[in-house]
Amino acid sequence: MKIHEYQAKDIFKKYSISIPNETVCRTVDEVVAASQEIGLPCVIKAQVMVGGRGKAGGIKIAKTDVEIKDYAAAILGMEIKGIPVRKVLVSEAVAIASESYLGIINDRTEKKTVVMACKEGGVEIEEVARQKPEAIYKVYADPLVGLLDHKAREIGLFLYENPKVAFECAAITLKLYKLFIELDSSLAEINPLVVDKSGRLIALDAKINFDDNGLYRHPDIEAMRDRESQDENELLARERDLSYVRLTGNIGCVVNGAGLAMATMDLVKHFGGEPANFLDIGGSSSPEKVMNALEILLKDKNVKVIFFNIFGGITRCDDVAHGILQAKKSLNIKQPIVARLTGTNEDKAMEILKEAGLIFAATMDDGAKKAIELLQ
Amino acid sequence: MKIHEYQAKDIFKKYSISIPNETVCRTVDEVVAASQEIGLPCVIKAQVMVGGRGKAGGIKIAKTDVEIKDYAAAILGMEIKGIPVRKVLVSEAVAIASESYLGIINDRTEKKTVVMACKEGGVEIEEVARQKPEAIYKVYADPLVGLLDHKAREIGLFLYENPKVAFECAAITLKLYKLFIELDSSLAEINPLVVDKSGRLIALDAKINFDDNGLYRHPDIEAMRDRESQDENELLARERDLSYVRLTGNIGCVVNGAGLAMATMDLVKHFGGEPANFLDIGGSSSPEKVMNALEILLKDKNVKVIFFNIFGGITRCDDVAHGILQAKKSLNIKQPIVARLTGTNEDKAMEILKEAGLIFAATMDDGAKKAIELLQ
Amino acid sequence: MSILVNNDTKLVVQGITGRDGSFHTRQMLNYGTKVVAGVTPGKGGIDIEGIPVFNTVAEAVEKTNANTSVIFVPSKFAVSAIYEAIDAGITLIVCISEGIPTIEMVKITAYLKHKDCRLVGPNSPGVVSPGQAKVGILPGHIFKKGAVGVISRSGTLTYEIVDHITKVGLGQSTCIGIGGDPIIGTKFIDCLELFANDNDTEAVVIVGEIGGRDEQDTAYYIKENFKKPVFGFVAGKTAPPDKRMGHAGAIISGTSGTAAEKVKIFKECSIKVGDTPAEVADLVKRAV
Amino acid sequence: MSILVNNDTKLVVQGITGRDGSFHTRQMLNYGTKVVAGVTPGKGGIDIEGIPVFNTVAEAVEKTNANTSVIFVPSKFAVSAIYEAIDAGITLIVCISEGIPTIEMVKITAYLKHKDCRLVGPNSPGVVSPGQAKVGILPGHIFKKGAVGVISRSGTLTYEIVDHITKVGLGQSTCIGIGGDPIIGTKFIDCLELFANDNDTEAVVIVGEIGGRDEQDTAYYIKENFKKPVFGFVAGKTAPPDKRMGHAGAIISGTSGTAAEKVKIFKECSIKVGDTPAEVADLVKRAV
Repeated sequence: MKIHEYQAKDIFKKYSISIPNETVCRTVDEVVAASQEIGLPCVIKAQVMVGGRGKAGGIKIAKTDVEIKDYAAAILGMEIKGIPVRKVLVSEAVAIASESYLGIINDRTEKKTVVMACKEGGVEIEEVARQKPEAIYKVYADPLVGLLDHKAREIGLFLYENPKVAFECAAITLKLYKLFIELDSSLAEINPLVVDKSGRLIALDAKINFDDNGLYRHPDIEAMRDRESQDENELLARERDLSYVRLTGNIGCVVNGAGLAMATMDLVKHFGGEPANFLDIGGSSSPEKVMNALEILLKDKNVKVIFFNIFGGITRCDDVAHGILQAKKSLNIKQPIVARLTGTNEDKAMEILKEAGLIFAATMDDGAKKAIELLQ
Repeated sequence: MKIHEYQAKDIFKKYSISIPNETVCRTVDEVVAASQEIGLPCVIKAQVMVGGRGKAGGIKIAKTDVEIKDYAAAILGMEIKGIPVRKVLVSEAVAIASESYLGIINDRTEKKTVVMACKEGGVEIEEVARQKPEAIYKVYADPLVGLLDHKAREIGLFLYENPKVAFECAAITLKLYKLFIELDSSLAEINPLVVDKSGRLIALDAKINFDDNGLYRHPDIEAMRDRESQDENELLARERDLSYVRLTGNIGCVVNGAGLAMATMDLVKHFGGEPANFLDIGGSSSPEKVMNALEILLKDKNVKVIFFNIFGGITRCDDVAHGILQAKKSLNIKQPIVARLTGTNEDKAMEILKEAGLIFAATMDDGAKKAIELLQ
Repeated sequence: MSILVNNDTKLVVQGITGRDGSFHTRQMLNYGTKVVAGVTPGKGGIDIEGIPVFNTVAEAVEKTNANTSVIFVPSKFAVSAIYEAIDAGITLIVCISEGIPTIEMVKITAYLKHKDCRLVGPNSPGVVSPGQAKVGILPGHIFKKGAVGVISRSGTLTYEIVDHITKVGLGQSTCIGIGGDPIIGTKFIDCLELFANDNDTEAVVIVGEIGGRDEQDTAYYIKENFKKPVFGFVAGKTAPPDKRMGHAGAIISGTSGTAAEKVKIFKECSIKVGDTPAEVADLVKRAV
Repeated sequence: MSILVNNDTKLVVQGITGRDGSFHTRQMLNYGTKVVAGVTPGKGGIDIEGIPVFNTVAEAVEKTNANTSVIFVPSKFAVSAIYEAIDAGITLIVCISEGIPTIEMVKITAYLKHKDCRLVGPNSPGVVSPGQAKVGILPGHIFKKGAVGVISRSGTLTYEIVDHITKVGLGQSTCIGIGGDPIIGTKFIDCLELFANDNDTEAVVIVGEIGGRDEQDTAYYIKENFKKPVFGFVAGKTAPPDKRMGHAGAIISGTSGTAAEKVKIFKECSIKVGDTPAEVADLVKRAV
């Protein structure tokens, strides 16, 4: 799960990581009031959960009251990568002496939490990792003892020559690590971490992502979820315990299992079609789950054909068949349905569906091809 | 450091470990008011930090208002092992179905935190350990991962057959462990842990000791120190960074180093004398520290002779000598002083002290013997 | 021979009294797996499908000599179940439960470091050595004894590919679902090390997906160290970046961990990659 | 031969810029110890007594091949200093600093378990192998090269006993102050295991005190395993129960950990016990 910069900064504040003086605003009037509170010049930053806000014109420095109004109106009216900007952060313009990068993730290969530092701030760290890996200094936390003080000092001494600043940075690193662990983060990033003209370290930007598997023990974090800016189908699927991701095609896919669901999308594409979505109905799927899945799927008006690809194991094909029958009745489905149901109770499923007007397929390949044909 | 039962129970409350309904009182009137609040019968328990309160008559169950007053007056007026009772805990009389023991310490031999459980409650656990070690069930916490849930369940299943009670006990064990670790305890004990008639687990008594080395990071715990019931000389020594323990003899010992200080006491005893105290002036001892030490020592009116036993290493004998000279002047010391000063700068010390009227000794043995002779 | 599970496997089912636990206990027994014990704290003393249930794994091991555990407990209790199995001296743990926070896996990995115990999963569909033992939820009927080792990050996609392999007339030595989480106990390379020494295994199929760089690391490892033919498949070619595709580990971060990158490196390391599940089976069939 | 420290000891002083650190660096250099580096974070680049100071132990090890560390930092930073030394690959750490919370020692012990590193202390006065190296704060002039190993829980009491041993005409192979805390890195038995294999050591003196059961365990160990003559002393015969006698570990709990109990078990295990420090030296003198 992702949260906005301003939310991440609220968390930073709780962990005593210094941030600029700033306020989140929803209207131009609020921006004007905030700028008067903070004093000019001010930075206005679009609060959207995608990268490249700066390039898209979503971050501006305003030096006058006129600029404040103009920029606020412009940014609050814009879309960035298709996402409308609903909030901006109005922030003091920090006098920057130097910028660097500080971030924490769980390293999948080493199976350890790793702190990464880079002397260049504001960079895309994955880009640096690919192009100039030697520019990134890494220290691993001991999984059981935690991030040891001397490891945090190493980070500080790598980034800053001045011992005072280096130790302040070490302290921030320990706080960021504490936050990362305590909140089940999957990414905690200060980018850039800046030294201001007075020698103080400030987190100018903040990004925190959370491990979905850990959210159950952080209701306060779950409550930060920005429902406004999320796809409504994805939200609905989440509520109904289904895994759904909207794509841009027209063949709606209903699959059991995440890997098979991806492979199904890929197969549709492989044979020349365009999948409309990723949709995993999960393991022990009841007829109700199939109903729910179809309801969500059909909210996407691009869907012209529905392709069921079920490999029964725990999932029983007859449950799926019942779900399809019920959905056909109650949801008034007009789109043709291609069904490939194999494994547990597939015979029963065929019996149930024999008069339902479905197009049956014996294999995945067959099903994908039939779905594509139906579009023409 | 030790705290009172009522203080330990306040901590239990913070960690959601169930305790009886109870109030701490300083006067008979407070006890009467508390008993009316709680309802009769009530238990009145003397709050002194020594064992054997029950045997000494410091715990009584009062069934009537008259008993409440009588017992309160009796207990608040008594001394237990020489310590005056200044506070009592007035507590609901829990209907007990069964009693057991639950305690946590750091095991010096295994170098791990150990949870100990015993099906008999209210016992002296060290006594059980000596007489019937098989009656104690032990589980060790992993030092880095902590007390794992299944280890806590083991404790619960050992103590109770009913799974519901066993799991409640496991939960209490985890809370007690959390408290133990977070507060730098050296002992956290629920003795007895009782099941009441309704099947609920309640900590009927509570004992928490703290690791002195950890106190610096728990100012809230340090603030619980009961200064009233501590020896004033020991408190004063603590403030002045000296290690002092009052004994009952008449030869005051001033030594550098804890081991040597104990050996000096032992030697005095060995040759037929009685040490008045343990006193370690520490490593790098300045003249001021020696002054402070003598000031504390002389508050003990039993002291008839003073025996300095200094083996100079980091401690410089000349510093000690200066301290003695200053103290003689400003404190008006009447008691004879036997001085054995050897090691770093011992010659200088002799020079400084040559006209101070001290009795010099070449060895510890010699010093101890001379100190004893002076008493006759 | 096979790897990980075989005729010597003595299985304890953690969470045997739950819906999934009891259902799959029956399935595993039907397959011929030696299920010797079940564990549900507080339910010790009862029987499930004729299998004795204990309060603790330690007790189950003591009474039945169980050496392998399969975990079916709800995600909130799965971490504790893993630690309990490790402490009880179990040497192979297959964790079917999903939803374990990543940081708990970081800790478990460290805890396992000096223990004689291997963890498969979490979020694993299980491990099957056809004709010997089935541990987990993989449907038994699709397997056939044979010489192809299968290692996969997913569940039903594994069935799909195994089914194709069986249908082209080949069989499997052992099939391992390593699980779809970002941090897992046993990775592709760990399985390959075992397959390298297994005489029954002549070829290996790796079923990967988007997210992380496990497939990439594995490809380089194979190029340097692994002598048997390896075939690959990667799911998620059409997955968009920064979206979790079901599995906690199946997420492209920016531009890294894409299927294209993985397929490219597989091919660079001379691993034949099937474009579709059916094609994978055909590639294997042609080679062996 | 000696144990723990010798002519190959290359010492890094952690906290070298502090008052105690710099003072004892001079003392150790005067004794002939090979002090090769100092560490104080943030002060890297300067010299103390001609010894280069680094920001980190890792850097000190890299530049000077230091293999032993002595820690003189304030107690609040001592835990971090120990971890840093371990991670830097130091094989012997002597921690002079005192006041480390017990629970931190529990953790450090576990962290050390699979590392090639030994910790002496905390709250140790140091280790001396006369004529070779002195690491810590023990006064050099009382030592004489010889064949008596000394292991002690205290500081100045060790000086007292060593002084007597020297004055009766004997010398020491190595003298180890193991520290007065309840949980310490190296215990009596650990030292005895090393002395057992040290040809230069003919007899061992153990200086114990009240608190815990280390002396008792050691006595039983000696009875079963240790072939060289051992002599004992126990301080605190007159100590009252439940009072901390200076050292964090010197506390009689109820009726356990008394000097009487320790002396009794020493004697049961045929370890001769001196009633006074002088007597210990006499006993050794008569035996060797």
